Amino acid sequence: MKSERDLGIMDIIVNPMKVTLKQFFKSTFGKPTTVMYPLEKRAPPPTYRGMNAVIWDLCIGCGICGEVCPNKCLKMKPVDLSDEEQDKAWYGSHLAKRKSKAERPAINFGHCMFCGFCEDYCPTGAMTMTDFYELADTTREGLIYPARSMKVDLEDAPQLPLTNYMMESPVLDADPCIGCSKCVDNCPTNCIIMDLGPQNKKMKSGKVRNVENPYFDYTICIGCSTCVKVCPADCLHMEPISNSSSSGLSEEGASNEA
Amino acid sequence: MEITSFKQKLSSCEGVTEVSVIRDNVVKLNLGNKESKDFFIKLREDYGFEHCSLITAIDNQPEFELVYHFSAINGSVFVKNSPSAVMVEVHVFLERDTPTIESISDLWGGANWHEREAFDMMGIYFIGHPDLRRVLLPEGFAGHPLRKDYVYEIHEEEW
Amino acid sequence: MSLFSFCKWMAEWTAQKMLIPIFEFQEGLFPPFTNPAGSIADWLGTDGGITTLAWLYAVNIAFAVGMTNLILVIHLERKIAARIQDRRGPMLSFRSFRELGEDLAGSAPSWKFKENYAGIGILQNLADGIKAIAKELIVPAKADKFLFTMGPIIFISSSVFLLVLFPLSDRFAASSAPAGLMVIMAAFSIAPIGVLTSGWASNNKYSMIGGMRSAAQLMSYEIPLLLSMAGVFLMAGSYDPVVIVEQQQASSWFFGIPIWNFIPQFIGFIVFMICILAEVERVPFDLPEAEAELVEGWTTEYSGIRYMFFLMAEYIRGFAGAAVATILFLGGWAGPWPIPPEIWFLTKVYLIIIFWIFIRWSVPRIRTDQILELGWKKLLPLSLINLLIVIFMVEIYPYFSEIVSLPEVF
Amino acid sequence: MAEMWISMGPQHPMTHGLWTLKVKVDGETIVDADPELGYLHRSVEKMGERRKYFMNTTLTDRLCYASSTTWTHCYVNTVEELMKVEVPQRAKYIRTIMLELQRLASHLMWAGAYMPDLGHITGALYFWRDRELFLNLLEAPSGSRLLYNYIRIGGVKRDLPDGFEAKTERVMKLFEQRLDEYADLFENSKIFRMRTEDVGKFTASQAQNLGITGPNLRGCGTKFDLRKHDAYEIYDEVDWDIQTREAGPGYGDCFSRYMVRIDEMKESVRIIRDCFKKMPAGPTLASQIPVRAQGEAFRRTEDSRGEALMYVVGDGSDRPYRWKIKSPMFTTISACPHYLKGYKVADIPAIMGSIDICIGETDK
Repeated sequence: MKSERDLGIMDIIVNPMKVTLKQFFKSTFGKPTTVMYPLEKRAPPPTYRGMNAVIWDLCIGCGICGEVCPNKCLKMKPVDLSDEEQDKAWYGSHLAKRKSKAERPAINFGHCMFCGFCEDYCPTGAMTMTDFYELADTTREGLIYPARSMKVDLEDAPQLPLTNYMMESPVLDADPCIGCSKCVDNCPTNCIIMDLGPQNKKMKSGKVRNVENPYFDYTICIGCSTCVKVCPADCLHMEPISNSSSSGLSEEGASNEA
Repeated sequence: MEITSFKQKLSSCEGVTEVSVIRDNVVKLNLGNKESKDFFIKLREDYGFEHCSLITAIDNQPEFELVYHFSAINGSVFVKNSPSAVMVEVHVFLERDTPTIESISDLWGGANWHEREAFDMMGIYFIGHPDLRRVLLPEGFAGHPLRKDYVYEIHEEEW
Repeated sequence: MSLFSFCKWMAEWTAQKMLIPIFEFQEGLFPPFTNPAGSIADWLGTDGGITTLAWLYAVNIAFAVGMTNLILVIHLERKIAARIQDRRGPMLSFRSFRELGEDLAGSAPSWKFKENYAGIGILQNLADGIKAIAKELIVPAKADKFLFTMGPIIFISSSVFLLVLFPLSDRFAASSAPAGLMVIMAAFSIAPIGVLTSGWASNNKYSMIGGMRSAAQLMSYEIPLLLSMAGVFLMAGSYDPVVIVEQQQASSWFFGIPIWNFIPQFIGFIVFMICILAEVERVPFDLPEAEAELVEGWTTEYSGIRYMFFLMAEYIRGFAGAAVATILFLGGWAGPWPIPPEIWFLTKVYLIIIFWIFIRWSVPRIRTDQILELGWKKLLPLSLINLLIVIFMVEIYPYFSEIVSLPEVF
Repeated sequence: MAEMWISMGPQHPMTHGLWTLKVKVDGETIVDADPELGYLHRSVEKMGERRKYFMNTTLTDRLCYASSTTWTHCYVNTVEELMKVEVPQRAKYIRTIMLELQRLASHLMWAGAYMPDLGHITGALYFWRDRELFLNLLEAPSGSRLLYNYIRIGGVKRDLPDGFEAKTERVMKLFEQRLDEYADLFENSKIFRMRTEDVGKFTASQAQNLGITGPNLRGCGTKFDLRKHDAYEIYDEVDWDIQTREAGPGYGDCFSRYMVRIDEMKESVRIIRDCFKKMPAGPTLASQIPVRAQGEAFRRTEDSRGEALMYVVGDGSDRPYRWKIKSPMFTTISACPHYLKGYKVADIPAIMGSIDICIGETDK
């Protein structure tokens, strides 16, 4: 809406050139804006989403990071934990003992788009993103980082309360449950116990007996839905039950960064 | 025209059912396929809906649903005490065997490519469209990929 | 001592000391196969042989000086453009070359004169040259292969020809034709043929439009260009650069400062500067290669060293254009004594080039119809007015001042 | 010269992306044009049907790399309407600030891309230099420079970092100073005016019918801005005006579109200042965010390029049943024969650049 001024003969060359001339002197005698890249680098902010790193002491192997990855570039791979790592492992230690091998995330950076969901949805804060970004490689295979190369050790990794960022927890449909306790075996947080079911059931063989049913401790359930996946009788499903009143996606995750 | 009186006027139109106001400035209605063209002409000429925002095709299995969004930019229909521009959401249901409807690209120039896209992605035929070709997919592409029964291959790289 | 007499002395010296013994030795080795036109050693002993050799030297020296200036101009353009745009420009080329050398040699050399070698960017031109030479020369399948190859050759040869035509001072000149400036302008106007040839032969619509635009632009700007030059020729009464510069230096003095041509012929100077800018196709007149709409104009289909030729030739033409402007309007090599005239000349040329660089990075490009309108409707009448003023100054006023004894102004 | 078809694109400096503009020229005058799309089609809508609601923000980020926050916000806004999530007040303010910063960055990106179209490389670097300042601001809370993934369903990812307001104020002050400085270089430059005035003209009624929205519509005198006319977030609470150009002899040409965007940038600075003044304390994310949704919802927001509309249908699962994106550039490009005819070949980049094309959002 502003009316531009009428242009004169000075506006053909001279007035534009005044601007460039001023900038010329400014950047000749001052410092130009650009940085000489390989020699100088700009500092990324503390929130920067660069290459991932996993604090193994905190990782419980729940697989949520692989679950929420939109590109499916993150997979849980079985690894051999040394005794020391076994001792230091937090929640997942029991799982590591129970299963033949513990699982830790491995990332294919060729597919990764650094959206940061794995970091935000990690229930323990084990998955972090560093400010390292020079990941270029000459081969595709070089961009696949196995689980052990993602490992970082942190002296005092804070063991925060488990948070359910998935906003859902498993619920039992008691009828078809056969009491196999597979869910208990695979739960990464030990939030399931088997106890007597609500009523007796009639078995195929004709006997009537009380089948053990799983009971969930929703305060430490992280909503990874591993139990739903392993259930042989399809008696579990996810429902919007969350263990924390405030969901705050990743307030802690940011301060956790290595 | 105020939006409530506009709603009443719309409900008296031919082929219009289930008129309701969702949100303070949006009128939603269902429209029969046969009466669609007359209604759209009326919408543009009488009520001043100058702008066709979007044409969405939905595969509701089995039938198709077309959702038209129109908006009144010049304020011929308005909300009282609010600067909000009024929109109309028109739902038209099409049969799966004959997914055809009359084109509105002669009324709204902006609807031209939306119709082409609906044809491209969902296979809906617009009668009277001047240039009904694929717009995003290449010529000679088989099938209409946003239909729910479109069979595609999930490619996952092993690593 | 002039360049030519220096070359003649050098030619005599080299002929006596090196060339004649070598040819005599060669002829002694193979007596039956002597040159049918006569012995080269004998010919080098004559005056004609020495003169020919001296010309060769002179041309080579002028060429070397021109090419050195070319590299400097390109580097200057890059650096100034970078500073205008708040960048640094080429800074790490020495470092890259050194790293390349380390890779090839397998070990790092021990010497080191600067931490990280940051800031030495002048080798960027060398790197670009190597890159251009290493690239494949692609000829489009449906192109006219002969004309496609001839286009860059015509363009670069006519441009390199320019380098030896203008003198750096009255003593430093490889050519001293009396019609010097006319020859320079003739060499300037060969280029449209090369442009049109390569634009047509590429068999590409962008190239063709670019070539057509270029031809139209160069032709329509040649007329006001020559008309604005005519004023200077009238004043000096000669086409010879040396005479023109002497005339400017000898013309009316203003508190001890000579009034060069750009003051009495200010209109002509402006017209000439605009026209020469269009002639060398720099922004805002670089329509033929307007990269936004025509990709690269008539150079679209060229790759490798051929494309490099076009780029080089443009800078050579820019340099030559600035030199012509200096000779015609800015007093050539004239300047106060302690600094040698060659340096004065180059200083003026570089000032004009820097001015052009600033224009190039300060204004957008104008449109084809606008450029032609400007040429035919504005510049042509202006150059004619300038010519009339000069005719009045040089011919009519002196004529009447003799009759009615007017005071001597011009 | 006889008439001939020139195919500009898919790889052409004019296109600003990947698309083909076939123009029929008579000499240098354009007689007809035929745009072709689809070179950048990534089937975002189909991909979205296979991903959970929250994951789709990564796709919307990538709809347009120059303006990713506005697109993510449009999607998130729609899904919030579908799921009936109440967004905390502070989150709304933060969103508005981020949206306006993104609009500034997007307009600067456009201005920078437009200058080389006119043959003015310095302009590109000047505007992109200023864009870097805003990218730094956007990077500070979100952690990424281009694709932020900052706005989430129910709020924003995290609160603004300490000292963000002071930093923003510093940048905005510098930016305003520079815009005034640039006036001599661009809008007051004679050659710039020669290239942009009376070129690529369309009238307001034409534009409305052809589906041209956003700054391009405001450039021909229509006072229509969805931030006011379909108010979302807290645009109805802060002080700002819609920027248009008055209808006149040079209405709806490239120059008026340029000036509308420049004025809009100044207006965005004003909005951000006002937001900081009025911002309350509180949480930045809703306490309960559902995962599944049933029903249908649509929202339209003012993208940097015009009207962005998203329509989401949920079937009760955690993935959208149908997700439709309306891109403002899709209709604007479809109308390009209307405003290209009669101008010169050299005007094509000037016209197509001035409408601010983004092929990423157009091809989806």
